[in-house]
Amino acid sequence: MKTEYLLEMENITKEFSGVKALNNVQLKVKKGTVHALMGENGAGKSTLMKILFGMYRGGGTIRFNGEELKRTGPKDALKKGISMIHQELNPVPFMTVAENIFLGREPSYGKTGWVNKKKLIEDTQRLFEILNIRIDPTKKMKDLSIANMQLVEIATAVSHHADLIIMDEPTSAITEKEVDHLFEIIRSLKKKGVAIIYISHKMDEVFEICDEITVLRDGQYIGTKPARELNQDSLIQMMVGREIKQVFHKEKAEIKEVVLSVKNLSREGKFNNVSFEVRKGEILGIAGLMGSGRTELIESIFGIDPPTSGEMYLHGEKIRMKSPSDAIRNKIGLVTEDRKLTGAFLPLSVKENMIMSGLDQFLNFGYVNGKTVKRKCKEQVKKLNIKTPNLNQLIMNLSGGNQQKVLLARWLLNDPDLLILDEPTRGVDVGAKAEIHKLMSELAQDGKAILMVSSEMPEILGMSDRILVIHEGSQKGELRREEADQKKILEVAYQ
Amino acid sequence: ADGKDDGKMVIGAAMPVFDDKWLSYMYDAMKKGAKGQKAELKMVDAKNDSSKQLEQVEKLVIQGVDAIVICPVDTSAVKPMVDAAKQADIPVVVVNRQPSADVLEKVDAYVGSESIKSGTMQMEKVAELLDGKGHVAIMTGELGHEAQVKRTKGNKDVIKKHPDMKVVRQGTAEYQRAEGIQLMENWIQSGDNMDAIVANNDEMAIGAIKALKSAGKLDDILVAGIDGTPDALEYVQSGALDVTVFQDPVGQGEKAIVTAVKLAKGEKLEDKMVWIPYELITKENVEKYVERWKGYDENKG
Amino acid sequence: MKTEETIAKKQTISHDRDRTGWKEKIPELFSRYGIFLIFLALVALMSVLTPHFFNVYNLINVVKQVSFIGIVAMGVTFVIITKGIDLSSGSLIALVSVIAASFAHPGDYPLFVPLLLGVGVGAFAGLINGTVSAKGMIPPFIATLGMMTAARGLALLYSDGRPIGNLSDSFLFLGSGDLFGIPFPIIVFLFVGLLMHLLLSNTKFGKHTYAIGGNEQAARICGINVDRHLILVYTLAGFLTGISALMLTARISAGQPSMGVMYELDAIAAAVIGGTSLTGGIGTIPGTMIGALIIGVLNNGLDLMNVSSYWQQILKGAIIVTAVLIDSRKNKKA
Amino acid sequence: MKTEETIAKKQTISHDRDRTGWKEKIPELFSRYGIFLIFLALVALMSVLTPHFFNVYNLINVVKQVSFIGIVAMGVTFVIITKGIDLSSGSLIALVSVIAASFAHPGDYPLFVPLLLGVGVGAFAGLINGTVSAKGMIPPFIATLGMMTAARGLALLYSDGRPIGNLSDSFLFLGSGDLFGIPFPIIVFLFVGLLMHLLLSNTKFGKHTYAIGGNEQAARICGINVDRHLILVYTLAGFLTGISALMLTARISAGQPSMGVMYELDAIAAAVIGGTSLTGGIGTIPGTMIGALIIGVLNNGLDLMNVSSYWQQILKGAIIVTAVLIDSRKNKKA
Ligand SMILES: Nc1ncnc2c1ncn2[C@@H]1O[C@H](COP(=O)(O)OP(=O)(O)OP(=O)(O)O)[C@@H](O)[C@H]1O
Ligand SMILES: Nc1ncnc2c1ncn2[C@@H]1O[C@H](COP(=O)(O)OP(=O)(O)OP(=O)(O)O)[C@@H](O)[C@H]1O
Ligand SMILES: [Mg+2]
Ligand SMILES: [Mg+2]
Repeated sequence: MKTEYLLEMENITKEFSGVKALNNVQLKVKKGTVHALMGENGAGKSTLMKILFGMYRGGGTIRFNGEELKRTGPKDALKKGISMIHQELNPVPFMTVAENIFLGREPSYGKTGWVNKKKLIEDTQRLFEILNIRIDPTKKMKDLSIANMQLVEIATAVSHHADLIIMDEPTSAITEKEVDHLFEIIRSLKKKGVAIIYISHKMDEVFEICDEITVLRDGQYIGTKPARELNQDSLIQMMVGREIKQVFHKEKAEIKEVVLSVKNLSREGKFNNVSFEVRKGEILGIAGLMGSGRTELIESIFGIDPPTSGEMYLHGEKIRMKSPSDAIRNKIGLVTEDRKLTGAFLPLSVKENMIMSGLDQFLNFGYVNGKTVKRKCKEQVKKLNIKTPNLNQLIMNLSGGNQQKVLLARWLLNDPDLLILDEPTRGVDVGAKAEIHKLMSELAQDGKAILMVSSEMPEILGMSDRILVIHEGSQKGELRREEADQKKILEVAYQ
Repeated sequence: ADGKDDGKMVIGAAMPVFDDKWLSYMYDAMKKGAKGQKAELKMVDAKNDSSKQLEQVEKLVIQGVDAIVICPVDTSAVKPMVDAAKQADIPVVVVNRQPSADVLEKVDAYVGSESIKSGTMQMEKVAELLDGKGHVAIMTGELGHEAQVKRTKGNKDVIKKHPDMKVVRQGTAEYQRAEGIQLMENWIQSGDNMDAIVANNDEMAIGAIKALKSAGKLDDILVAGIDGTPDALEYVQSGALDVTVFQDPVGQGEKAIVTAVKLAKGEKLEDKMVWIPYELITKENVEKYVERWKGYDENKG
Repeated sequence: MKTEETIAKKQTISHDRDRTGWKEKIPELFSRYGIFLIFLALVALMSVLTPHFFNVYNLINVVKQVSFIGIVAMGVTFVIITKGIDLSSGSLIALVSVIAASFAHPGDYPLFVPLLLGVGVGAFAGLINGTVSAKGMIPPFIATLGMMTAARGLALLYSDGRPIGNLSDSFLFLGSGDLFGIPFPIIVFLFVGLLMHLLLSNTKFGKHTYAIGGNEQAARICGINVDRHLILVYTLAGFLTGISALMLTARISAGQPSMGVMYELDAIAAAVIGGTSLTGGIGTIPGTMIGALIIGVLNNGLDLMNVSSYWQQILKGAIIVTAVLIDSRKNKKA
Repeated sequence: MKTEETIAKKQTISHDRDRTGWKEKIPELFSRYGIFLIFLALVALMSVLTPHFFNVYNLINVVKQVSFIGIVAMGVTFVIITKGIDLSSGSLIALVSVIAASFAHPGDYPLFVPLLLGVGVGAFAGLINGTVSAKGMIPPFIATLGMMTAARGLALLYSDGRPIGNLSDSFLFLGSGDLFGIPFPIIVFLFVGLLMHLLLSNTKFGKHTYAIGGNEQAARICGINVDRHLILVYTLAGFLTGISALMLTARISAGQPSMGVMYELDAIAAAVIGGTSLTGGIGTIPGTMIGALIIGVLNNGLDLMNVSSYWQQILKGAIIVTAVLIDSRKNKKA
C-alpha cells in the first residue's frame, strides 16, 4: 500500500489506571518534513511519542514506512528507523560521552562483544564534526554542562541514521546559539529526507522550523494544519480551546526601598565582583548565556554554596547566608532551575511538596496541623490554578507546568520578601507560562522583590524592570527595561 | 620463631569461637596452663568458620610456633590443618572435638572425649527418668555445626533403643536462649504432648525453662541441657533443669597445654589419647560442680 | 532502580480519589492496604493449616515475639526512608544487653541506671552511625557494617564473652511482666509504634525524614539541615534498638554478647515487607509493624506445624519473596 | 544518597580538566589510585608492627586466603554496579559446597561432575536471584535475602546438616594444590580477576553493566534488554560464587552446610572498599581485588600481632570505616 506518509498513527489510546491520557489520537507525518506536535503540559505529547518509540504499550495502530510497527520496545523502534530525543535528559553520568552516544550499539570486533574503543572515539569525533559540536568524546558525561548534555543527546538521536527523529523539547536546556545550531542540523536532515517530530513550548521556534502542526488537547486529537496557515494566536487557540495572550504584559508596580543589595560578591572560578540591588516591587532579570555562572550566583545568595568574598545587605543590614535555612529565615525563597534534581520530592504528594520549606507555620504543639495545611494548600492550588485532582496526588504525576507551580507555591507559602526564580518557566506550556508571568507581576505589585534568571530572551525582556547581564562569571552591565532588546543584551554580554 | 630467642615455647591455639561461655573457661585454663609452663600462647578465634580456622593454622605455621592446639570448628575440616602443621613438623594437639580415625592417626594427641557421648549420656539419663517411655522434643543448636550434629545424633541413638520413646518435635534455637524461649513458646502453643525437652546446650534449655515456667508447665516436663555452665547449675539446684552434662573445660584446657608443651619439647607421651570424660549432673550431685566452678572462677581472678 | 517505575505505578492509584467510583476503589483499597491483606491471608492460611494457630493465647504469643524485632524495625524504617540502611542493630542489641545487664544486678543500682545506660548506649552508637555516614560522606551500608563488627567486638570485650546473669526482678519485669494480662513487651511495642507513627506522619521531624529520602538536594534547599537530621534519625534507630535490647535482656534474664545475630536483616525485612522502599522517601510505621507480624506469623505457624528446621528456612525465604512480589505485582496491575 | 551531590560537586571541578597543570594532577592521581595507596600504607604499617608480616610465605598466604572472598566479591561488584546487591553469596557457598562434595568422593564420578554441578548450582541460584529481582520488580535486597535463607535451608536439607567428607585427591587439588609453588586458589583468583576485569572494562557486557547502574532508563531507551542483562549479571555472580565454593570445599576437604556465614558482607565490603558505589554505575575489578586484599591484610596482620579476637573485631570495624572515609574525603577534595 503506497502512502505519502512515513508515519501513520491512528486511534492511539492510552490509559494510566483509569485515567485516559490519550483518546483516539492520530498523527501523520510526511517524509522529509518537520512536524510539530503541540499542546499544553499534560496534553499527552510525550505519551504519544513514548508509545511510538515502544516505551509504553497502547491501543491503536501505527504504520511506519508502510508497514505495521510491532512495538516490542525501543530496540525495535531503533531498528525500524525511529530515534528519539527524550524530554528528560538521560545521561549515564560516569560513562564517557562516546560511550553514552553508542550505548547499546558499541562498535565491536565482530561478534566477540569486545568493544573497539578506538573506533568508538573516532566515530564520535566524526559525528561531532558533521554536526559541528565541540565536546571532548572522552569526557565523562557528568562533567558536561546541561546544555552540552542536551547536545550529546541530539547527536545521539541523529547518529542512528533514522528516517524519523522524535525531538521532545530538545531546546529546553540550551540557549539561542545552540538552538540555531540545532536548526541547522534539522534543515540538513530534512534535505536528506529525514522526518522530524518536533515538540516545544516555544512558539517562535515552531514557526521557524516546522512544516506542519498537530495539536493535542487533554489527550484528544484537535487537528493538523500546515504551519503557514496558522499564526501564534490561532495556534494557541487550538491548543487551549480559548483565547489567551501568548505573552503576558507585565503590569506596572511601584518600586520602593531596596530589599537585597549585593556588593562585590565573588566565588572563585564561578563568578566575580558581582554587585546589584533589588527593590520592593521590582523584577530584576539576570541574563546571560548558559554556563555564565548565574545559577552559581544565586546559589551563593541563597546560602547553598557561600561566596568566597563580597558582602550582602538585606533591608540595609549586612547579612551572611551560611545555609538555605538562613536565607529562609530572612524571608528569601528560591525556585531552582532543575525541578527533578533540586526541586521536587518525587515520591511525595503535592501537599507535602508545598509545605516542606515552611513547616513551622503549620505546627501546632509540634504537630503538623492537617487542617491548616489543607486550607493553605488549597488556597495556593486555587490561586496558581494548579491542575491536580487532589492534594494527595504524587507530584511526579503532574505535568511539568503544574509541578513548577507547586514549587512556586512552596515558596509563596513562606510569604518571602525576596523571591529568586531560576528559569521559572523552563518546559512550561504557553498557558501556564502566561499564568506564572502574571503571578510574578502580581507578586511585584504586592511589594515583593523578584530576582529572575532566565535564558529565554522574551521572558527576560518581557518581565524584567532591569536586566543584569552576566557573561563568563563577570558582570558586564545593566540595562533598563526601556533600553533593552535582544541585540543590546548580546552586545553588552560580549563587550 | 621469636619465642625461641628467649628460650620460651610458643604454643599456637586455634580456637573455634571466643563468644562461648563454656569454651571461655577452657581458654582461661589454657592461658593459665601456659603461664605455668612458661610458654607463650597465641590464641586465635575462627568465629565458627572452618576455612578461617585453616587460615589461622597456616598463619601459626608460618610464625613457626612450637606446637599447635586445635579445637576444630568442625572435625570434618581438620585434616588440611593437620597436614599444614605436619608439613612444617609442628606437633598438633586436638582438643575437645574428636576427629575421624584417619586424622587421629596423624595428630600427636587428642585431649577430650567423644562428642557423641554427651548426647547419649544426656538422653540415657532422660530415658531413665522417664522410665523408658514418653514424647521427646529436641532443641538443636545452630544447624550444621559439629556439636549440633553429634549431640542430636547421640540423643536419637538412645531413643531408638527405647521403643516407647519418640521424638515428637525437633527445631533449632541456634544455641541461643532468646531463640530457645521463642521456640518453646511456639511448641507450647502447639498443644503437643511433650514429656521432655532435650536441648543441645544449656542456654537453650534455660530458654525452654523460662517459657515453660511462664506457661506453668515446668513441673510436668523434663528439661535437659549440656555443658553444665554455672548459670545452668543454678537451674539444676532449683530443680528446673533436670539433667545436664558436664564437660570439664579446665581439665581439657590444662591437659591440652601440658600435652602440647611436652610435644614441643620433644618428649614422648604415655598415651596419645588423653581422655577427659563427660560427667552427668543432676540435682543429687550438683553441689560438687558448683564448687568446681567456684574454684575455676577464683583461679581465673 | 525500580522505584521510579514502581512509584509511577503507585501514583496512578491514589490519584483522583474524589472522582473514582466504587469499581475503581477496590483495586485502590487493595493497593493501599495490600500488605495488610497479604497478612490477613497468611493468618487465614495458618489458621486453616494448624488448629493451634488461631486462638487468643497464641496470637498474643506471636505479637509478643514480634515486639522485639518490631521495635528495632521501626527505627530502621526511619533510616530506610532517608535512603539509608542500618546493619548494626543486631550487634548493638548485644552491646546494650551486656552493658545494661552489668548494672542490673539486684540491689546494685536503681532501675533507671541500667535503663538509661541501655538506651543511652544504643543512641550513642546510632549517633556515631549517623555522624559517620552524614558528615563523613561514606555510605551508611559501610558505616553501619563497621559498627556491626565493632559493637559485637565491644560486647564481647565488655563481657569477656560470657553471659551476665543475676538480674533484679524489677528489671526482669521489662521482658516477662504483664499489665492487665497483656505482656509488657506488647504494650511497649504498641506504644512505641503509636508514638513513632505520630512522629513519622505528623511532625516536622517526620516530614523532613521523607523529604531527605525523597530528594536530598531539594531538602537542603528547603532549609533542612540534612546532616543533623540524618544524625538524629540514626540516633533514634539506636535508641529504639536500645529499648528492644533491654526488653530482650530481661526476657532471657541475662546480658549476652552473642545475642541478636542477624536481627538486622529481620528488621530490614520487616520494614521492606511492610512497604518501605529501599530507594527512599516511602514507608510507614503501621506497614513495618505488619511486616514484622508477617515474619512472626511465619515463624510461629511453621513451628506449630512442626515443619522441619531445614524446610522452615526454605519456606521462610520463599514466602517473604512471594509476599513482596505479590505486593509489587498488584501495584503494577492496579 | 550522597552521589548526586558528589556528582554536582565533581562536575564543577573536573570540568576544565584540559587546563589543569601538574599541580592539580597530583590529587587526581591520588584520587584515582587512592585505595591502592591506602592498601600500601596498610601493608607498610603491618610490616612495621609485626616482623612476621612481610615475608613471601606470609604474603602468599594472605593472597591465598583472600582468593575465596575475592572471587565472590568480583561477582558482587558486577551486581553492585547495576545498583543491585547480593546477600545470598554466603549461603550459596554452603549449598554448592555440600552438593559438589557429595559427588566428589574418590572413585565415584569423574572430576568434572562435581565441578560442573558446583558452578551450575551457583549459576542457577544466581539466575533465580536475577529473575526475581528483574522480572518480579522486587528489590534485589529482598530477593537475595530470600535466597540467603532458602539456600542455607537447602544446604542443610541436602546434607541433613552434616559435613560431607572423604573427597577425591583430584578434587582436593583445587583448594590445596599448587602450580610452580603458587597455590592453586591464587592462580584462579588472578586468572578470574583478569577475565572479569576484561569483561567489565572492555566488552559490551561490561559497558551495559555500567549503563544500567548509571541510568537504567537511559539503558532501556538505548535498546538494552535490561531485564535479561540483570539476570545475566546475577547468574555470573552465582557462577563465581560457585567457583569460590568449590575451592573452599576442597581447601577444608569437606562440604559443610554451615560454611560461608556472613561471607556476603565481606564480599560486599571488599567491593565497596575497592571503590564500587552502592548507588550504582561505579566500580572496577582491580579495585575490588585491592578491597579484598585490605580485608585479608587486616585479618592476617591482626592475627599475627596476636591482637585479641574482641579487639580484632573492634579494630576491623573501625579500620574499614576509616579506609572508606579517607578514600571518600580525598575524592571530595581532589
Ligand atoms: N507514567 C505515568 N503514570 C500516570 N500518568 C502519567 C504517566 N505519564 C504521563 N501521565 C499523565 O498523562 C498525561 C499526559 O502526559 P504527557 O507527559 O504525555 O504530557 P505532555 O504533553 O508531554 O506534557 P509536557 O508538555 O509537560 O511535557 C498527563 O496527565 C500525565 O500526568
Ligand atoms: N546541574 C548541572 N549539571 C552539570 N553542569 C552544571 C550544572 N549546574 C551548573 N553546571 C555547570 O556550571 C557552570 C556554571 O553554570 P550555571 O548554572 O551557574 O550557569 P548559568 O548561567 O546559570 O547557566 P544555566 O542557564 O545553564 O543555568 C556551567 O558551565 C555548567 O556547565
Ligand atoms: Mg512532555
Ligand atoms: Mg542556571
